Amino acid sequence: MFAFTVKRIAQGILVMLIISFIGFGIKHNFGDPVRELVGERVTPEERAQIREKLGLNDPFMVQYVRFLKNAVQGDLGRSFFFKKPVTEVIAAKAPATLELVFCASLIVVGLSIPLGIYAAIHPKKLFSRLIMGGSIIGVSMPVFLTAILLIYIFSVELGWLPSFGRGETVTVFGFWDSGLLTKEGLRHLIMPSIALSSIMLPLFIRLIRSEMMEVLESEYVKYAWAKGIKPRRVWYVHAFKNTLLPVITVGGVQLGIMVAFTILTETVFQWQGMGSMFIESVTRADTALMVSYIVVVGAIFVVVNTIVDIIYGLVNPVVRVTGRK
Amino acid sequence: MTTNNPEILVSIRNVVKHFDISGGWLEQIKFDNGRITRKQSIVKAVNGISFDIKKGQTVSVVGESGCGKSTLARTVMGLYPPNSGEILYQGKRIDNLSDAKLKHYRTRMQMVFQDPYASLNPRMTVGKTLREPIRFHRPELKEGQVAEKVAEVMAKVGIDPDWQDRFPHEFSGGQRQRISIARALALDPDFIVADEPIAALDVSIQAQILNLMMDLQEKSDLTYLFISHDLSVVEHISDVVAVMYLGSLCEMAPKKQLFDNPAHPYTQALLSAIPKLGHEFSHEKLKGDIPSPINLPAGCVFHTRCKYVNDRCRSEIPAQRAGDGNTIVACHAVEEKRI
Amino acid sequence: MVTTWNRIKNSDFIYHFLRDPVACVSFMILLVLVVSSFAAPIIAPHDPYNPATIDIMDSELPPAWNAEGTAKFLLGTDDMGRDLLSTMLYGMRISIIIGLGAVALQAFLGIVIGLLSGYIKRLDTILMRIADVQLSFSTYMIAIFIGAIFQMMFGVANYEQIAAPLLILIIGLAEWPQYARTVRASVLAEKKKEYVEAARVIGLSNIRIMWRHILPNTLSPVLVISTVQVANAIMSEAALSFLGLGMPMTKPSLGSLITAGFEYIFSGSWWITILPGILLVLLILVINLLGDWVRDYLNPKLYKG
Amino acid sequence: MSELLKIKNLNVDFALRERTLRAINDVSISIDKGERLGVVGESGAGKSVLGFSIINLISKPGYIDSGQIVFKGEDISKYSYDRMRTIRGNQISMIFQDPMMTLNPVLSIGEQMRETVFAHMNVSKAKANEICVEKLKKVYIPSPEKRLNQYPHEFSGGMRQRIVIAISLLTNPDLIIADEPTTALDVTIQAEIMDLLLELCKTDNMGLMLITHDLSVVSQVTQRIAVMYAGTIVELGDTATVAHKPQHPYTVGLLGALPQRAGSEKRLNQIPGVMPGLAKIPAGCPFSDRCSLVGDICREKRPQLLEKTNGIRVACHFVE
Repeated sequence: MFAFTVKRIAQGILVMLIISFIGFGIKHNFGDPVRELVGERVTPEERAQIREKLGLNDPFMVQYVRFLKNAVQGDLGRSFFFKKPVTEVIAAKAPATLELVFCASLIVVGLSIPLGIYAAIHPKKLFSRLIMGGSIIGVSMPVFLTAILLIYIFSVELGWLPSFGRGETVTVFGFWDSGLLTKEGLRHLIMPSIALSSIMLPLFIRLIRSEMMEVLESEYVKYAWAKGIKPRRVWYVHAFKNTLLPVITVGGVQLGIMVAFTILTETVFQWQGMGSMFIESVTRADTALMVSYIVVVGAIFVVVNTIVDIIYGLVNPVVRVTGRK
Repeated sequence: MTTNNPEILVSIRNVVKHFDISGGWLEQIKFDNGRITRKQSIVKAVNGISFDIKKGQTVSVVGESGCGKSTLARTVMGLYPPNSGEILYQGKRIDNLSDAKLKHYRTRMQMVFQDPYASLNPRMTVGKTLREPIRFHRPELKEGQVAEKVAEVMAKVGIDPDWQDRFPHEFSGGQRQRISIARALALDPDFIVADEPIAALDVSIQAQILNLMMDLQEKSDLTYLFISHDLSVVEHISDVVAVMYLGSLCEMAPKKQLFDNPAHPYTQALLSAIPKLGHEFSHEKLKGDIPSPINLPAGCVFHTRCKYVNDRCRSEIPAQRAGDGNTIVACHAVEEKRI
Repeated sequence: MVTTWNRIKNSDFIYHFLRDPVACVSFMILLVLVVSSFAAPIIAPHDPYNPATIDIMDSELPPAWNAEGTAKFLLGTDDMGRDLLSTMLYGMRISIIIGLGAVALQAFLGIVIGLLSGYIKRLDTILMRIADVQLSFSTYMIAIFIGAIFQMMFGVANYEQIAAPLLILIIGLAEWPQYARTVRASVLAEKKKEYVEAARVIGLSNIRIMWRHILPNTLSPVLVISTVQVANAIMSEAALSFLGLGMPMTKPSLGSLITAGFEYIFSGSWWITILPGILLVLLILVINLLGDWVRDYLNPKLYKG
Repeated sequence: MSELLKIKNLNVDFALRERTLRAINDVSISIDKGERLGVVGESGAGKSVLGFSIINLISKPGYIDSGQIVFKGEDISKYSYDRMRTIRGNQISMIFQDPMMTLNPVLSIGEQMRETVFAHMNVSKAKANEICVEKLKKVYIPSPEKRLNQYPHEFSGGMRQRIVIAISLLTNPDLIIADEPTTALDVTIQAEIMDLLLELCKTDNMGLMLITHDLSVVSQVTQRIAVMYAGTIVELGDTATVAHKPQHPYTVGLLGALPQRAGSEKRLNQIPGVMPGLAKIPAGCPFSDRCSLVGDICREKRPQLLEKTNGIRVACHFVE
């Protein structure tokens, strides 16, 4: 298990290197660090001077290594628009996005497991058919459209829920702006998290159902029936534990991917998180911020994937004992 | 060893085949006793096997799963390059030939596979499957001649030549195995390697295929290398039998000699385990399990389960020694006349 | 020709297809949608690309069944005064073209890369690592990144001019790993089968074995994901358009229509965004339903009884 | 000896979308207490379905259409699900074909053994562990206490099959149904497993229904043999007689096809054709289209399984 963990972490670092390389490549080709530092109004001579001073005329690899060194120390450059180090900008925006992803993940995990299991155990029942029919419609619905529909129904027509923003937030631990602690904050969270979960929930239900149905056909489940143990134990211990393994590998990655979908949901709900920040930075050509977003999100994915792999290893005795996957 | 004996069709000389399954270097890290070590996993499938196959004979290789018999068959066919050792065909070395030079030998030696469901391309009609080798090796033939040849081999194996346009899934397992044999025969080879050709078939179908193979041997003067785990089948079809265990040859002898007077302790145990119709059980128990081919035991590979084991067996690998009456035995105990 | 037709008519495929009402209905709807979108220049009541026919005074008219609607604009008009029905038909055509084009590109890239990494061990690690990274980022995100980079490279105005081919390129580059992984997995599975060994024993070259024996046997999983990928590509295009990285408003796709109408739902003009939304969902839904059916048909592992 | 299990006129159907196929056709057979019965047939003969139908565990579109399965005097074929559960794994245990697939890979051996004990006995965990260890010892698993915490992948195929046998012994059943228990194993391991099964049945006076395609294996372990073909029993009698003097043409052909019976004869006796699929079983005698003795009556009338000479029951119009 130790060796397995070491391997996963090493692979994660490797992936981070690749991502940072790509990120730096973009910055190197499109970004203008001088503008980030001093704005547009400088003479060509001054620019050249600053370029020299910043080491922008050094070979690509030298600059990349410097970028890496700075990145490890938490320095990803300055945002041209916010006139602040990008890490500060991102740190300010991250809580909004992470809380949104957290709530959506709760919805996805909390609903998909019981619904998926039910649909797998009783494939012929009416409720299962409803679940499956609903899930295919869900899969076919672009996330921003779901969000628009929610706004139209609950904000415009019914006027029950707010259509944009985070509402009232409270600062906790000195840096984290949380919307989870106020009634208004929670009310603002409802629609965005439903919209964000709407893309993953049907995928998870379908995944759990098909994996579980496959497991239910297996020899060891048949053998479990032949041993005369209770159906509940067969379903929830024998079948579900084995269903979990592929669901963890695929599902863990998918939960990470929700961060990508925040770009869409945040844009619809004008949610002041990293996603809308990214789209704004694209329109403003704020290269440093864009690249840092890529690197930060990449880091989130790598961390999530590594944790998922380690959890997989803990659940699967084959990995736990032999360290091989 | 002399190689130019015209009676000998195929010679296998000290063939070794290992597979590296350790993956990338990250996969090789192991954590042992508080230290991180790097360990490669190499499956030692075949470890120095030599024997000759005489023209017109059926030589069978038997052994339990994982003993390397299929790997040996594929190495002989050139599907795997051996790590060391040589394969000779009529005295000429063929294991190191380029594809172009090997092409001629491809028509001389062909192979029949185990799984009748996987050995035919499901997206090709039977006719196409059979035409492919003929067209490839004899491009000078005209369309009509190819068709004639295909019809001929189909008739030979008992498949109606009118069924050329059918796909493999329209045939039963036994019929597919016949088609597989027809594909091997399409090039009129001298030598056929059959890797468990009947293991996936039912008893009554097994008999049909075995009969077919024996008939073809008589008619076309074929030489077989027959791979099987089923000793009673081997006893029926072979002239010479070789017994393998964990990638090594234990014993090789003319059929009668081997079944009546097995010399190697493993052969003895194996033979006693064959269930015999209507006899009470009386088999020789082997202790323990087969060791992993990744961590072969030192010395004789069988020593962990052998009842005649002594210190020499644990440290020294027994050589293949010629015994009386065309036999080969690799056992210290037999050599020391302890058995 | 007749025999081929008979063969198709009598095949299992058609037999099972005709016995599945969901598949049949989905196919019919898809057929209607595709035909009407490609026949848009003929059947659409107005030409949304011709500024001469558009009157800004007609903007935001509700559908005809509404009291304020007129029969001239069956489904109402958008904020620029264009007939919504016509604009939707033209938009759907763009969505479908981009979807199909992107999938063709993905399939090409993915199959080539999948075959290479399935057959050449040394390439395998590198190519699959790239695919993994891309997939763990999600293809959406990659598409947005590539879109953003392209927009910086070309500038917003130029980008809009060549948006359609660019979108095909973006989505194609973002989603090839799906194909590559599928193809690679089935190449690895097929490679182990004995018919491939039999072909090698015959002496056929690697290229021929790959082309004639392995490739045809990897096509059914490719077919299965292709349907789903078309749906995904259309969704990706819609998402990119929504973020302003897609089709311009002068030549809107369904996605950009929804985007344009979004701000008008607060003023009650729901149809500008909801109607194209329904059409988009319907289009994707029937493709997905057909995809599900094809998957069940080609891989009936669960239903073997 | 008293009768343990009696199957009477059992019919098992598989309901497919287009039509219903009969997999077991009017099968009657019985097992006495402590008796070992072999059920032999080629793949598709319905022998596994027969085994699973006893504990009402036929895979999905299959179901018992009619007939009785009388176990210890009660017809268990009509038992409710919960009542059936008190029989399954308790009084009737099963052993499956492939030991690599029958044990759940994510549960420890101990968990998989204890759950069977808990399902059928009201005992403490310590007591359950004690029972498990005792049974593991019985199947010669070394250091069983330690083994309980290990997972299936840490055992070899032969060891896993021993564990499956130990699980089937946990509740001291009256009958074990073993469905091809050694087909997936090597000959030397097969011999050990068969040896073990035989020993256990003898010492505990357990009934055994051994389902296999291998006549030689059956002939070494069982007292009686039933030969199945296309869903019916074609021959039934004591092992020695069936093995040495088979009467039904199919059994004769099957035995003749065995290489070890051929002796010095070079050609093996072969039955032409293949066993028909369920949809294509001929009317009349199911073997009629492959039989060398076939006459008009065979194509019209289905032969009954009747007692012929030597106390053997044969379903053939031509055997006297």
